[in-house]
Amino acid sequence: MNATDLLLALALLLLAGSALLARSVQIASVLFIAFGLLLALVWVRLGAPDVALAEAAIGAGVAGALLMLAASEFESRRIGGSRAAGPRLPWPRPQGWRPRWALVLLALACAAVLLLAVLAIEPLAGAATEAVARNLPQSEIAHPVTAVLLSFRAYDTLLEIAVLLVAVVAVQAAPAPPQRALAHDPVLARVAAITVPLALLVALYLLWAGSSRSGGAFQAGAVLAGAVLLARFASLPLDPQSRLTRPPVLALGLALFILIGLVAGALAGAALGYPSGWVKPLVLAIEAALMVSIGATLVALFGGSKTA
Amino acid sequence: MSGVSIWLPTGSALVLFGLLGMLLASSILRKLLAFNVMGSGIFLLLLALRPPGPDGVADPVAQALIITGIVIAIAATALGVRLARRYFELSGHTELPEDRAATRDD
Amino acid sequence: MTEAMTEALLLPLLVLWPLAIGLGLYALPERASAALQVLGTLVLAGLIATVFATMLASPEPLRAALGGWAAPLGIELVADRLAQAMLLLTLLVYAAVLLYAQAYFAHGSEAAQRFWPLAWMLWAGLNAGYLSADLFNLYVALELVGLAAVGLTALTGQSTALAAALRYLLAALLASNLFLLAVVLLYAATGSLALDSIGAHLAAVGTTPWYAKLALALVLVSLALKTALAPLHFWLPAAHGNAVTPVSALLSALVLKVSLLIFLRLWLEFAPALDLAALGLLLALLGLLASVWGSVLALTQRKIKMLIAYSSVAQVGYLFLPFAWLLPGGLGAALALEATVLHLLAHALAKAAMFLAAGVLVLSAGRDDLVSLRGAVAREPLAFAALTLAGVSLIGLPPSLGFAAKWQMMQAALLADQWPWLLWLLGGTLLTAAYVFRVLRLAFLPTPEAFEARAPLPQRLSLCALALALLAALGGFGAAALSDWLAAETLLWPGSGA
Amino acid sequence: MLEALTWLLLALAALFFSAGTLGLLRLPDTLSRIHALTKADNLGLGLAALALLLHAESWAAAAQIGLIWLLALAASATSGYLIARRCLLESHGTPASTLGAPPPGAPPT
Repeated sequence: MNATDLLLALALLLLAGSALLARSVQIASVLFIAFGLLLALVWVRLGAPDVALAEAAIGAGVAGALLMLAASEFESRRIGGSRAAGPRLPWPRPQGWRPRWALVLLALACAAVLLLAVLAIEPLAGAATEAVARNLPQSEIAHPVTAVLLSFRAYDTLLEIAVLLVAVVAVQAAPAPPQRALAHDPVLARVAAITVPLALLVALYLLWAGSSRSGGAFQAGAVLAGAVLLARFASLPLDPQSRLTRPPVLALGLALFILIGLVAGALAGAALGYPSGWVKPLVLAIEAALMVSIGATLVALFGGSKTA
Repeated sequence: MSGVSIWLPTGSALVLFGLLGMLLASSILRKLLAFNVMGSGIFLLLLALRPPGPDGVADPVAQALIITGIVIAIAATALGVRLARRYFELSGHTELPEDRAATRDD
Repeated sequence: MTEAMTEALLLPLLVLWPLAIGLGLYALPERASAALQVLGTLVLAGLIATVFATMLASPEPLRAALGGWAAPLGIELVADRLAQAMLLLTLLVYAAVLLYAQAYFAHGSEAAQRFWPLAWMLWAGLNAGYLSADLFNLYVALELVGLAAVGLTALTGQSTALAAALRYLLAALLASNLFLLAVVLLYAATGSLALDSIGAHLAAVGTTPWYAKLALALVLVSLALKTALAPLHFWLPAAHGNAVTPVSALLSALVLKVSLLIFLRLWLEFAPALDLAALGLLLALLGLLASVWGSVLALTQRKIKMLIAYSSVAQVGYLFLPFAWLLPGGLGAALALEATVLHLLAHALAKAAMFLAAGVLVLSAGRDDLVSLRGAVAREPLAFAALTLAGVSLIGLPPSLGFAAKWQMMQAALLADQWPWLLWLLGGTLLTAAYVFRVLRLAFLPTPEAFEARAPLPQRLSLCALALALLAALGGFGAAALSDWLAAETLLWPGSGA
Repeated sequence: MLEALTWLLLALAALFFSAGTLGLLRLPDTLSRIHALTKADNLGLGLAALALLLHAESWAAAAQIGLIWLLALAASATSGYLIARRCLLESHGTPASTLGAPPPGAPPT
């Protein structure tokens, strides 16, 4: 145990606790974003840079932003635009918690048992881990995490994209409340004009890097979504008619994944398999389509609608 | 592997925090936030229980599972947030009826 | 060549095909919708027929390693007879519900546009849940099912439905996290995610570590929450009662069942390694509680769809009853397994039929309380017949499938020499009869005049309900054959006799 | 020598970061808080980047560190400006609700 880890762990717990107890959900979501960024650091410490990238971009960024957006909408509408009256406390005061002691005790007991269990478990080297190392050359994908995501356990990834799509379809069924336009801002527009192309470049790099290093379609898609949203905030003419969030674009990634999974799978002798020698181009094609669809999906989750 | 073991209590505590939040918080958004905290705790336990090998790289299977889990969590969170916004739009409430007790939360 | 290709693609197609149809329904123009769905259903029926045909040739379950990577590295799909029964049930219920929905949504509803893609993706998720033999993959499949179900629940867009969908979502998310925690514990302890290798590992350890029991307990709580076993049923009635009718039918008939099936699988896998007698007894007691409590609440409902939803709470109780005898080496284990499967099928068919029939009566009366039932005999005789036949199966009168299920349950209890359960079963039957007759009695009262002016509904609506109800009510004739067919494959552990 | 310089730079960076954080927590109003944050933190980040530059393995790595610093500068300057503008508008009585307003490209429904 070293001091850095201890400090990191304490800060993590502090942020999580204060996010859950924060005075308002707006504050809570800001603290949650900080929590997520710190967690990304922890992932790096634990030797999982791929997870760190996904956490920072998707876990902290998108989730926190979604919560903050909704919280500020609630706040502004409930009290007609003026800030809540009453004293501002230096330290967040728990509000709206009904102490249900039975539940608290139950949760505490569960957590104690859980802690005992995880301390008692003797981690096995694990058949799956060894198998990954053994079969990596045969998979023809250099990066082990990408090999797991798109070859060994590609089926998980496919279903997970389906989950994401289901969420978008369901989200579009419950239309977002009317939205106010943001005033055009020259400074933001100028900065965005430089940043957005750079972000697009980063997205492409992450996509390309995924085959040999950390990165991949999810991280790239998140960066892509960030670029599109920034362009929207700054009124840049990227995706002006919300073409990106139309059903064919959203469905593209999964459709291509299924198509390749079946056609290439039929040639390879197993669904979601790749014929030998074709792995790299096929995986790249799937990842590219996934990047576009994931980016569009994340944008759509923020409020794009089907009929623009 | 004493360097890893500190994350076991940390992960368990995050699971506890998230569980308490999901059970006790009244606002829908807070419950969703707590769901995410709980999920992070579970993922932390997963990686802490699969210590990195001599090359310092964590179990790739565990990493892939966590990435999948993060994406699923964001899908669920986004759906929950949109339903909560729509519900607020229609009813003016940020809590579900059974949680709408004494104190108002935001 | 073709044979090898069928082997490789057959099982994955059962998941990928409905997913692709769902994508098409979402992304393609609406005029393609009907043709796409007819094509989709027919192809899926063909696939399922092929699975049955292949299985008849050999008694072994069908297996497919996705991507050609065998477990524990890759994910395997397994179609044993349990999975096949579920695939067929899902096909039947879906065929009826989709036909029904075509006519139902013609009555001016905007929800249809979203209903089709979500329903098909839900189908993919259900099939994925039946077939998967990988713990984490089961989690992903459950999420697909859960989010699609929540999206479907919210389709009406009314505030009560949204609140129900949110409650459902939050319950489902808590359940998923508990499931995920169990996955983490088991993966860390055994280094594998494949169900059979986890089970084998735990059995091989000899004295199984206690945290394996903790993991199973977490799975139990999680899936009991998703299956709405009392006292974790709080989310169910509002969600099922406030959704549009085709959705109510899918949720109660199939979504509740996939989590039960997964639980049953894990139970069968872990039972040899862990001593589950006490847990089985607890489940059976909770099941009894549910069957009584749900029926009592059903008796007090004023809206017809809420009544049917509370009846699901009661019927889910019966599903957990046989776990008391479903133990390795236990007398009556085979009977208990058959009873669970039969009851699962019976409830799915009967409950879907009830919701569909109730939807017809609500539409024709223009209101959703029990008054809408008045005069149903004269107004919608076919829907009334469907309601009656489904009720017969729910109560468990011969020759219904529900009767066969309860009969097997009684046999299992007798074989295990635990006859007091019989009293409870009879009491539960009386309660069920009470609320079913409460519904049926109203149908014979004269129709209030306010209902008369409405335009007649298409017959197709009632016929869909009737088809499912007939299957439930007459299924008892085929129950023996079904039991034999199930018993032909060793689903249970070696050495546990009937 | 190099070690000592690195430590010195890092210590200075930490000092500026602490000052910025203290300002964020203690200063009375939003504008001065932004001031503390953007100024002190940018300087702190610059010093930390400089310390890392001394240890860069190649010119490419050094260029990356420099680029990161520039981007962080641009981001903090822009967000600082946006917050300040919001603050100013709000003090003139414009509703606070535009903070969470969704992007303009997304129309209602």
